[in-house]
Amino acid sequence: MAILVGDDTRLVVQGLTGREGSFHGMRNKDYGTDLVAGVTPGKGSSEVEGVPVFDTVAEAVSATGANTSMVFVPPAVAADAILEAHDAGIEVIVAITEHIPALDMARTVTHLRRSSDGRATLIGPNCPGVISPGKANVGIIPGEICEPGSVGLVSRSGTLTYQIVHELTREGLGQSTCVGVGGDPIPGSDFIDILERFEADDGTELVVLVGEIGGDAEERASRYVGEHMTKPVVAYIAGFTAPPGKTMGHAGAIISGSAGTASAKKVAFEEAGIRVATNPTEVAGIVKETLG
Amino acid sequence: MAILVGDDTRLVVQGLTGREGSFHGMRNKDYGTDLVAGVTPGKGSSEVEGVPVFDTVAEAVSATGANTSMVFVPPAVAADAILEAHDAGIEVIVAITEHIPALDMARTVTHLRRSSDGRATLIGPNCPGVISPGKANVGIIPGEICEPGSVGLVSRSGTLTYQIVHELTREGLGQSTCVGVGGDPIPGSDFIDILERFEADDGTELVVLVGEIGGDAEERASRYVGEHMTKPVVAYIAGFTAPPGKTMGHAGAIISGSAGTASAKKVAFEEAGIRVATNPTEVAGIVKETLG
Amino acid sequence: MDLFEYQGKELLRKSGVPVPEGRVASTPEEASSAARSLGGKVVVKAQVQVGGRGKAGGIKPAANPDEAAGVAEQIIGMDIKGHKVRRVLVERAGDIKAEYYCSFLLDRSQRTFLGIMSAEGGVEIEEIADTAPEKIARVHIDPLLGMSPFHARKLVFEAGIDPGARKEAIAVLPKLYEAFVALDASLIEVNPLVLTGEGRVMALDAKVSLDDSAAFRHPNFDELRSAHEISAQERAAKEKGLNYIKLEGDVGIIGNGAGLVMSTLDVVKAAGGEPANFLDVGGGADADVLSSALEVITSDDNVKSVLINIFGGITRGDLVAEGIIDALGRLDIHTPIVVRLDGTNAEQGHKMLDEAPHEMLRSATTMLEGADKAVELARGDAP
Amino acid sequence: MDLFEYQGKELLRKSGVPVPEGRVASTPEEASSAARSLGGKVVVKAQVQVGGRGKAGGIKPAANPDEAAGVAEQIIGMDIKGHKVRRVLVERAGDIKAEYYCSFLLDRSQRTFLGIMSAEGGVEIEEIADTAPEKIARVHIDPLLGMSPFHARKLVFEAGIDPGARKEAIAVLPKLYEAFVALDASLIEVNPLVLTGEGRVMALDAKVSLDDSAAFRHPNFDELRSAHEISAQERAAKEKGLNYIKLEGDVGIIGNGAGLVMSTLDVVKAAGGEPANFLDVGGGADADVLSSALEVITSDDNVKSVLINIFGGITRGDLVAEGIIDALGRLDIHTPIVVRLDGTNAEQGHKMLDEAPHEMLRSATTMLEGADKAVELARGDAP
Repeated sequence: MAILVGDDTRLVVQGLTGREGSFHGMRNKDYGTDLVAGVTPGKGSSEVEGVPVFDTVAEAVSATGANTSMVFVPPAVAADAILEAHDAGIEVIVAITEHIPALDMARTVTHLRRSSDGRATLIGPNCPGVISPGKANVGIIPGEICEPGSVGLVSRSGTLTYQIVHELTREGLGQSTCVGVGGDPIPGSDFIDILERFEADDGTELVVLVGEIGGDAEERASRYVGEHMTKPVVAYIAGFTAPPGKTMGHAGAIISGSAGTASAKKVAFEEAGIRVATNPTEVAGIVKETLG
Repeated sequence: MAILVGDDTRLVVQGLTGREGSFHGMRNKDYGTDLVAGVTPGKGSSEVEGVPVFDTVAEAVSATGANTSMVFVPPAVAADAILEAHDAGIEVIVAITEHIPALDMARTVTHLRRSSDGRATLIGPNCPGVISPGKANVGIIPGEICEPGSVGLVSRSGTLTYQIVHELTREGLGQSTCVGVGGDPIPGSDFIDILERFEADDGTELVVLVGEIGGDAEERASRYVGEHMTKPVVAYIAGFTAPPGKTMGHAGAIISGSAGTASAKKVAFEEAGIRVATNPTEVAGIVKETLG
Repeated sequence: MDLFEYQGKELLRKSGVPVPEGRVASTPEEASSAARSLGGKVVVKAQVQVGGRGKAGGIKPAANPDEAAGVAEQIIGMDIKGHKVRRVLVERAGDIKAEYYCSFLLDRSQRTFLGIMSAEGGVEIEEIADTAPEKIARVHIDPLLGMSPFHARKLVFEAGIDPGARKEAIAVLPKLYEAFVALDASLIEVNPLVLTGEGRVMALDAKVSLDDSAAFRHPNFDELRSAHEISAQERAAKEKGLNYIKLEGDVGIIGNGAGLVMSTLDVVKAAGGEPANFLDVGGGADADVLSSALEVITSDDNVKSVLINIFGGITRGDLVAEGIIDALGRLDIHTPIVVRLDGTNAEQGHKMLDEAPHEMLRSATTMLEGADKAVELARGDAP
Repeated sequence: MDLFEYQGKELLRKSGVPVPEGRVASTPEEASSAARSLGGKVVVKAQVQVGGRGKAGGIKPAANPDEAAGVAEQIIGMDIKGHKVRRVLVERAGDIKAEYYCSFLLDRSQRTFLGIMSAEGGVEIEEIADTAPEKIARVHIDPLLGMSPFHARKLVFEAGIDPGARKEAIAVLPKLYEAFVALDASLIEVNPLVLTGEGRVMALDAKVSLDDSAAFRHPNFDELRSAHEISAQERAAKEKGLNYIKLEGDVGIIGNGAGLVMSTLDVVKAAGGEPANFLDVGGGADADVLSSALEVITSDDNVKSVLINIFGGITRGDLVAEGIIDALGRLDIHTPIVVRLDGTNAEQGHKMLDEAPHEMLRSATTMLEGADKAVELARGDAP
């Protein structure tokens, strides 16, 4: 099994007619994802390599039964695109777009979490997407570095995720699903949301959690793991060398005072009985050891 | 038993230091309601006839364990008062204030219904309140016209409620709880919310529903009764003589097109198997007959 | 409060919604000068709050200022379905390629806002709803989230608006919604929203209803209201803070609370009478208010009898009695008045009335009895 | 983007938040003329983005324009904790009766906004949190609902603000929140918010951080940013759209994605090296970006070796190789460069690099191997 995306995924790409939208949309399709539609307002009734394009997500859903959306539109209109997908009844929204203003996401995430008429799960924004190897790939994670298996992976980072997946695959440790939740200050889903799903997923035996400096998502996740998870979790955190107070790329990767440092997160994980790897290669080693 | 207010009610009055707030607050106290606090910003540490006054609802809750609030503040600040009560963890908010702008209520009710951190039930605004005869009175319904018993009453109207309660009492038909949900276009609770509670309440044998022209709350209630209620419901609707298109006092009492007329509501009730009285006196007669 | 077309359009213009250029005129001379200042062809439109103006001859084109004066002469003073035309709106005439419908309103059953759009404009939305419901696009707008661009796109694409009008329509709809919220409107209906020959999208008509409860934060509400004509009784009632609506019958009615008053109307009707009015003195009415209410009702020559039906809650029976006694002393009243009083301090009120007997005063112990008595009195049967 | 005090205050003033009158000066003459235009006593404040200005002598009173020039002379050019003072803010001095703390920020863990207030102003909030946590009032503000008056009351009453300052504080807080939202701020911290002798409440200091992602809707962000001084490398990187931060070590680092770059820094450190920088080329970097990145890094004299660690996703290995080859051809590079390339089109990239040999170029097959090599090279050990 897998979480979030899989054999039942029917994908609509918001922004399919754009350069990156079409490139990655088609890569997802080539991977085997059931890409059923694209949405670009004003380009309804056209096609991108045989995939029908609609003016609105609602039309795409009603015409194709799309249940998953990938958002690949510019940051100024991305929050609107997410809200549109939610309004149209999409179940899983994967927002790749980065640099969406935090205010837009605060409003959007609040609406999605509260709205009674929707049941959408938002992954991202500013994330590499979700891949269930061998089943479906929604996002920009290179499919060729993954292998089907039983390791679940959740990460706030993009390329660091690839690095770790690559190390796992090289050690013969396939993945059930790899989820990039994104590094923004207000993500649609956080570690806990994904850990819950992995815990409930029959196809996942162990979870790799890849953290970053800034915020307290790792600290909260460690408490959750300690209290609610039966499956083993292996963690990796980047940013031990980051000087306090410096922004390291992600809006989320800001060290604020004593909390949020890599060391504080490491301590939190270890207190919850989670082993923390010191580099991406070691992650695979610990996973192998843990799975026996 | 009873619903919404009763022996466990610990009441805080928002606006207790005002003329009407103190008059009705004290009347509620005299009735036997456990009036534990008042709130008026800037008047903290004072008292109204022995009842301590606080600056904020949060303080009142933490000092007195108040769980129910009566809102008796001017319309311009009433939505804020309701939001404050909700934020402070109050469970039942009874808003008496009339003429609150519909936009304020649309925002407030949406927030209350969605917010994950609150569990407040809002009754009103523009309502006479809630009385569980012999237990507690929160609002302006004259306690002396009520008697304890097993008839539940829910109404969009104020004085019409008194009239009907009066007729019931005169016929020896006591009430479990009488709830005025208010006549505003966007009430915090509607008929269905209250019917659900009466259906679940051991102390209620029959429900009297008092409707008005305008909107479709009665039509929706009739469907709910038909599908979900096991207890008998007797209805009364005012406004058969209202000329179409005229506003009859309540913002809610506007006839829009064919729907919303008293006749349309009567038909809906009768289709759901609910008997509809032609005047307030007849209500008591039908209730008596139904209860046998 | 329902606004006149010219008032609604002025507010929409200020909110950035394109509307045709126009001037209000209450005389043919003003209409002519308005036409001159607008230059070229104009349309002269009766300002009445009732549908079907066009068919009734209340909307006419004029090719020049003289013609404008001529048609204004015809239209001003017209009676359209009982509404007297006091003003016309003189608007620059334009080339219209398509007419659409759109509106924003409060959806009570969903407790949220609703946007409606149709490519079939210019006719009543109820008619479209009857004949071609599939042509109506609807979108719910969460009051906290507000209107997002996708809501506008959804309305425009689902309604099947012409491609040439889409972009502008998508830009105009959020402005209408913003106006709806900023004005505390309960309805903004633009019918038709038009696509002009130059490819512009604009509001050719506008029906705007404002939420009276929000008047405290809109200093302009009073001015807008001053343009409305109401009956002498309604004006007097308004000034005294009474909620009064004149009806056609002869039994005057005073009560407290809209529901009880409506119920009283029903009961009077069931007793064979015809209510002369709806008058709600509201919650917590004092002697002064009651006295004023009686003054308003008895100044209506149609009224043959009055039924006062009060169930005290906030309203106190003693104050009601005081008001009645005051009115009877102050005014020369020859209309029989039936008083039914229950609730807070009702006994005290009854006692006060008993102690101040007046030949026009009757009492009733129940609402039904009160209705019967009032109806008999209106018929001339002395009970 | 963190603003200077004078920038933040100017924005707050425009949002209706009372701030002392003041002028910016970059020379003693300007300071003197600012003091003259303000009249009377002033305070001259160093404009640097670091705490503890006062203790460092960066804030001084002046009784007249001449004194203002004198203290400005002392302050301008000062080095405060590594920050050179280029400007001072000359402000009208006032009588201060009490100092409070308040701020609005994003609460990541609750995914909402947070308002914080304390009656203990003028010191760092972390210090209050340590010594007297009960003196800090907090209120969560739902991003959709926004700030309601009760939020302000709750902060003011819970924090125990002096009765004389309550009313104004309750009025000022919503303006600060509105500014927070309208400016797309991630933090607005007013410390201290003061009660003056005249009973006014005003922001005596202001720390405002803006959300760079929202720059597209704030045309003024660019101008605000222009006041910031950054290193030559940082400026060059900025111009090329690179996310570059200079550090103290000698191993230059280029990677794609903040997480991978941070991880690379950690791994270099673990291998015994000291990173010279953080440089993230971002997602989908092309040849040009890679070439620019190499130019920025190699222009730093401290850099003894460079590690390029790319895991292709959106970023394509062939374009990375093209950028490296371009930089090596275009620039006179004498710093050894270790390239580790995986993911999208990595093989093609490796092939391209093999076909364009350069004496400074080394390759690594894993991230750990790359780190080891780069560290050895920085030490002067030729691997």
